[in-house]
Amino acid sequence: MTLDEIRELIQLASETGIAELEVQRGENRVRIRKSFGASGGGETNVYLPNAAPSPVQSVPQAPPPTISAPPKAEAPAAKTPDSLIYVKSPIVGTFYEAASPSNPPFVRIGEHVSLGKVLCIIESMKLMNEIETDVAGIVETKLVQNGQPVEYGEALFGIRPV
Amino acid sequence: MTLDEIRELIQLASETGIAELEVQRGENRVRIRKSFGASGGGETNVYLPNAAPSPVQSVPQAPPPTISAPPKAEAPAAKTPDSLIYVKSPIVGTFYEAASPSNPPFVRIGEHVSLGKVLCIIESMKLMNEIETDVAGIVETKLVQNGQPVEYGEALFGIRPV
Amino acid sequence: MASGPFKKILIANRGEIALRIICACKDLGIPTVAVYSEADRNSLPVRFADQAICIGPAKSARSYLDIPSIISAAEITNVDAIHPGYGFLSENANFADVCRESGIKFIGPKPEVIAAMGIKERARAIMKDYGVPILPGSDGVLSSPEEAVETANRIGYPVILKASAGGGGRGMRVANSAEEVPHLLMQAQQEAGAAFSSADVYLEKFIGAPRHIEFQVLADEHGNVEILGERECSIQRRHQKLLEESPSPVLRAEVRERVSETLRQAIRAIGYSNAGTVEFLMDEKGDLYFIEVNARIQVEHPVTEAVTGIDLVKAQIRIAAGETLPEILGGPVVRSGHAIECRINAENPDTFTPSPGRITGLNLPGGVGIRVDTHAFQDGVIPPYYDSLVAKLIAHGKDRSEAIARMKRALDLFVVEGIHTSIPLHKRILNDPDFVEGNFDTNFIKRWF
Amino acid sequence: MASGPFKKILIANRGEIALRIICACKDLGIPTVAVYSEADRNSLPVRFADQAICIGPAKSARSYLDIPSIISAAEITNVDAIHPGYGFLSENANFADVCRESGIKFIGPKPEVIAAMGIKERARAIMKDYGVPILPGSDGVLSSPEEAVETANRIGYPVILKASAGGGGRGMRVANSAEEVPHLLMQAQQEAGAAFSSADVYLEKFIGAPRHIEFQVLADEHGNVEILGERECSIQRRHQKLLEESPSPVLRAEVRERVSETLRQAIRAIGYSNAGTVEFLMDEKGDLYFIEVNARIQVEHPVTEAVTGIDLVKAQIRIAAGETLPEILGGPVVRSGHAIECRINAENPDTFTPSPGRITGLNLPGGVGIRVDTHAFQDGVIPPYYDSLVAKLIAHGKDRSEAIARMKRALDLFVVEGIHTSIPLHKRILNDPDFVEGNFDTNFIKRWF
Repeated sequence: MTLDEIRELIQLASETGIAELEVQRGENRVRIRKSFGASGGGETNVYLPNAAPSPVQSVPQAPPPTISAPPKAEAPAAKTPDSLIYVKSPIVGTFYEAASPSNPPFVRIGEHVSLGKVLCIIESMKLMNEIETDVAGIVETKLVQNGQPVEYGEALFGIRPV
Repeated sequence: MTLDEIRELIQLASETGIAELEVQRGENRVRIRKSFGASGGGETNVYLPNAAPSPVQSVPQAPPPTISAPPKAEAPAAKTPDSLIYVKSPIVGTFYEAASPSNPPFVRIGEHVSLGKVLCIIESMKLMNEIETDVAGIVETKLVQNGQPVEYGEALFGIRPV
Repeated sequence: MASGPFKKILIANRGEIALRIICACKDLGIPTVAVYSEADRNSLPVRFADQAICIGPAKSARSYLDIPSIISAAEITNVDAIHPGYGFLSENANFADVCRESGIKFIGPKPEVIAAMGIKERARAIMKDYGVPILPGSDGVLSSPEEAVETANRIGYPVILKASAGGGGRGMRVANSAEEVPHLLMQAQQEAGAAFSSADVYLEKFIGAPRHIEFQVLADEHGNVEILGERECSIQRRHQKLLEESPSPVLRAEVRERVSETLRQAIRAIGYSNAGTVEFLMDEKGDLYFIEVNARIQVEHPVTEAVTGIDLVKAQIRIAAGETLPEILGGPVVRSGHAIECRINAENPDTFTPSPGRITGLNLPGGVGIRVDTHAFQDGVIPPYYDSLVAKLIAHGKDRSEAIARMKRALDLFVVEGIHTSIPLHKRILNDPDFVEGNFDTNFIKRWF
Repeated sequence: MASGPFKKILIANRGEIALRIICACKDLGIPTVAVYSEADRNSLPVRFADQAICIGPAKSARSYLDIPSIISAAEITNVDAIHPGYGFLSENANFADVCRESGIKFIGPKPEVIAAMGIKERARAIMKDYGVPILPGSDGVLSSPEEAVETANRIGYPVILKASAGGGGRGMRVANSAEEVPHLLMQAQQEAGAAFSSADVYLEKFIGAPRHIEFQVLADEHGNVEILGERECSIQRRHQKLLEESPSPVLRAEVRERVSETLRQAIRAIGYSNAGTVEFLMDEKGDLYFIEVNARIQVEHPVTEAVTGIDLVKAQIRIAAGETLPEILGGPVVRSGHAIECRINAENPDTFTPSPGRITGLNLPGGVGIRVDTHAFQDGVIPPYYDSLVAKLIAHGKDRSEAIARMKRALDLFVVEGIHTSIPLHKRILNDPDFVEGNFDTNFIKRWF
């Protein structure tokens, strides 16, 4: 195991927000421990409740009181290894997949969207904000449910650019 | 694993801000843990004042309030790279190099001592405790001054075994 | 109190005061929602609140000052009250108004009262009407250089010209003679206009060696008012308080009683509710002159909590829920002992430059008579985007001398590694013979540099 | 007090109490010497004392219990007083005597008084003489099975047989009828002989659901005695206290007054000086019966400090320097509010097995009404050689309900990683309806397991 490999492992550990990494290759072994849970540069340990689409918000339990709790409900990175690009919520509010309960969703999984296509609505302070895609491609995943509250920066759709 | 490699690993650990790094190559293993001073397994950050041989003990200043203060007045390890063996004080007390002020010192630098030779006296609660060497060899260094207080485990003489 | 005065409270703030409010809510059994910027994702308020919502990027204007984001977070989490803390939106009458229109209780005074107190010259006029002592000065905004000279001549020199909407020293000028007045008035008006988009300037007597004394107020929504004694906040640097204490080592009991009584009447008449602070200057003779009202909880509220035993933040919440002061206080207010607070900032103690960064080693002092309010933790980061407060260290003792001894001991045991802090500066203050004698004014720190 | 009552004090202890004593010395302006075993080289008392001397290896017998090493350390550092803390040598009359012979003030009672209080049956006889209520029992050591049966018959069953030199449950037997007495007496005598090298056994009435109530005593060396109220310490597991509070939620005011008054007289008559604790059992009817005197500062002294505002360790030092209680207390003792202490131990909260090791993450709770006494720090080690106490968490409020709410909040915010702690157990206690009602006895924890 070369120094470069170890450097890469450390970078990996830092990027991925894990607390500890141990690698053994035959007789070679590397163990990396991150410095303190609640810190870290980018990882998160907070969450927004995945509420049911009912208007009543359930109060979730607090996370266990360990400072190095593993990341929860982490907003995926903008670009993940599988090259999906995530469209994130620019505001706090409530997610709606359609213009009204009787309308069809703006987009469906597998659908091709071009730049500027409206993907959903985020309601914030009684205002309906249309969220447009800033990437053209195939909608591969929808990460939130209709009527669900979303926070700033929360990933909404995963799109594979074409 | 060479010293240079280890040095590089330490630098790597410092740069990347991780808390701990452990590397094993075959039978070689390196574990690096970032310093939070006051912890650590073996290093020390305490001190016994190196009092002048006057009977009045001067009150030293407290160490600077950084938890990762560098080691101070560390008792040298029992065996150091230059293969000196240190005779340590088995008790707390006052070090005397001679049986009385008018007597010559028990040993002098450069002198050959055989097993069981009295090296000094540690006075503790009015009792004079003769300290014998548990190693035969040449007295190379004397680490404390006549009349100086010593703590448990404090190195008194460095002896090169022959 | 089993179910708590509110169903759920959102905390529109960050740092130690957000954690402080979470503590008060926990003590009352009320669930909390923390809102946070991306820079505070790993902060303790986020960890210890029952829910946490990211509301925007690090920049305050797009997170902690962004009213739509905060109201939206309040709506999706179904809170019925918002605590604004201090700073940020805490004295923003518009925010308080939007809360009210959104059916969410703003934990603070009514929007109209916040607005009135926000205009210094108006607050001053109101207080004067109710007999609170005011620095001799102009009747409100100066309309001409002639009026300014005339007023200054009547009061006697030196006088100070001040922006009505001012703060932080901007739009201020000291005039030592009639000749200087017109010229300095123009300067002050220009500066005020540029800084506050209002060129209104007023004039008052200038005190060369003032002390800063403030009174803690609690008022419920039913007309009951308590004045909880004063805090001495004269140890400042560039108008930033470094150390506060209660009681003041020099305030005369009869002045305290007289000012408290007029304040009680003024606060009731104004319709002020919730917690607040009334700031005064003290002149060299020990007389007090009203300066302004801070319509919020103050950073230094713990010194009053220490000497009165009253949890002011809990009281704020219960007042906002409509409870009465007699219910909340449960008896007459008794002040006992002496308390001091040191604001431990992330800054170089010599140059005063900010020192944000990661805390690599931390030992918080504890023990008898010591309280620590902090959001700091080992391996945590003090971000560069917000204020530099790392911790508030509060010492309480049976008298000032015991409080000072305990504070010095706590500073000795307070270790912060990885960033610079003001701890060495605080040690220097505590060891200064003039400080120990109670002999200081707001220029105390300035004289060292 | 500028120069302090002593020139320099050596602290013959470790852990949180060593740091506690350093704090008191700092508050009094007295330099300190920490002595430490090799296992404690990187501990906070070593860091924060003015001097530190290594006195031996980890094993207590060769360090913290080694009298010659400690006296020698005292001599080479020229201290004029030694504070023994609790445990270790704190109630060792021989150590107190060696200190006296070495011209060093032992901060505690006189050796003769420590010795007298150390023999339970003798302490019991002394207290009885002065009218302190005693459990009905034998007149000292039982000389024969016949005497035991006769005494037991007179008192009524159940009765308990106890080793005179006992502790920790060894040499104890409960007899429910006359038939059982001779056999159990023999067992108790054998066990006592083996454990304490004295087979002396006495007998007293057995209380099935006792509460543990103790009174804090301060006495100067001039005959002045103050009884500072009680602590309720019934929340125990295997005779180890887990939670203490003051005042007791059930002690009747008239019992408190009556017992305090007899205690004041007894303590004065005995010639007891310095701090001490008098332990009582409370029976189901609320009556108190003397058990023993702890001739030292107690682990749980902070709850009394919280409700009285008196620094007991500072008082100990000033008493040892010859000051009088009126000088030290400066007025009548006023108790206010309610205080609770949780002993946070390094142990598995389910199995109670010790959990020493390195603390990898730490968040100490702070805020209003919370005090933390701890020697723990992030990256520091709780060694396996000594007791498992990690921190004492003290909550003070205006009443028991506020103290409980604050304690629950502080436990929520207390994070310790790397080792197990009793925090989950303490949360369970605080949330237990019987605890909240004040309805418990020393078997409270036992019933859960």
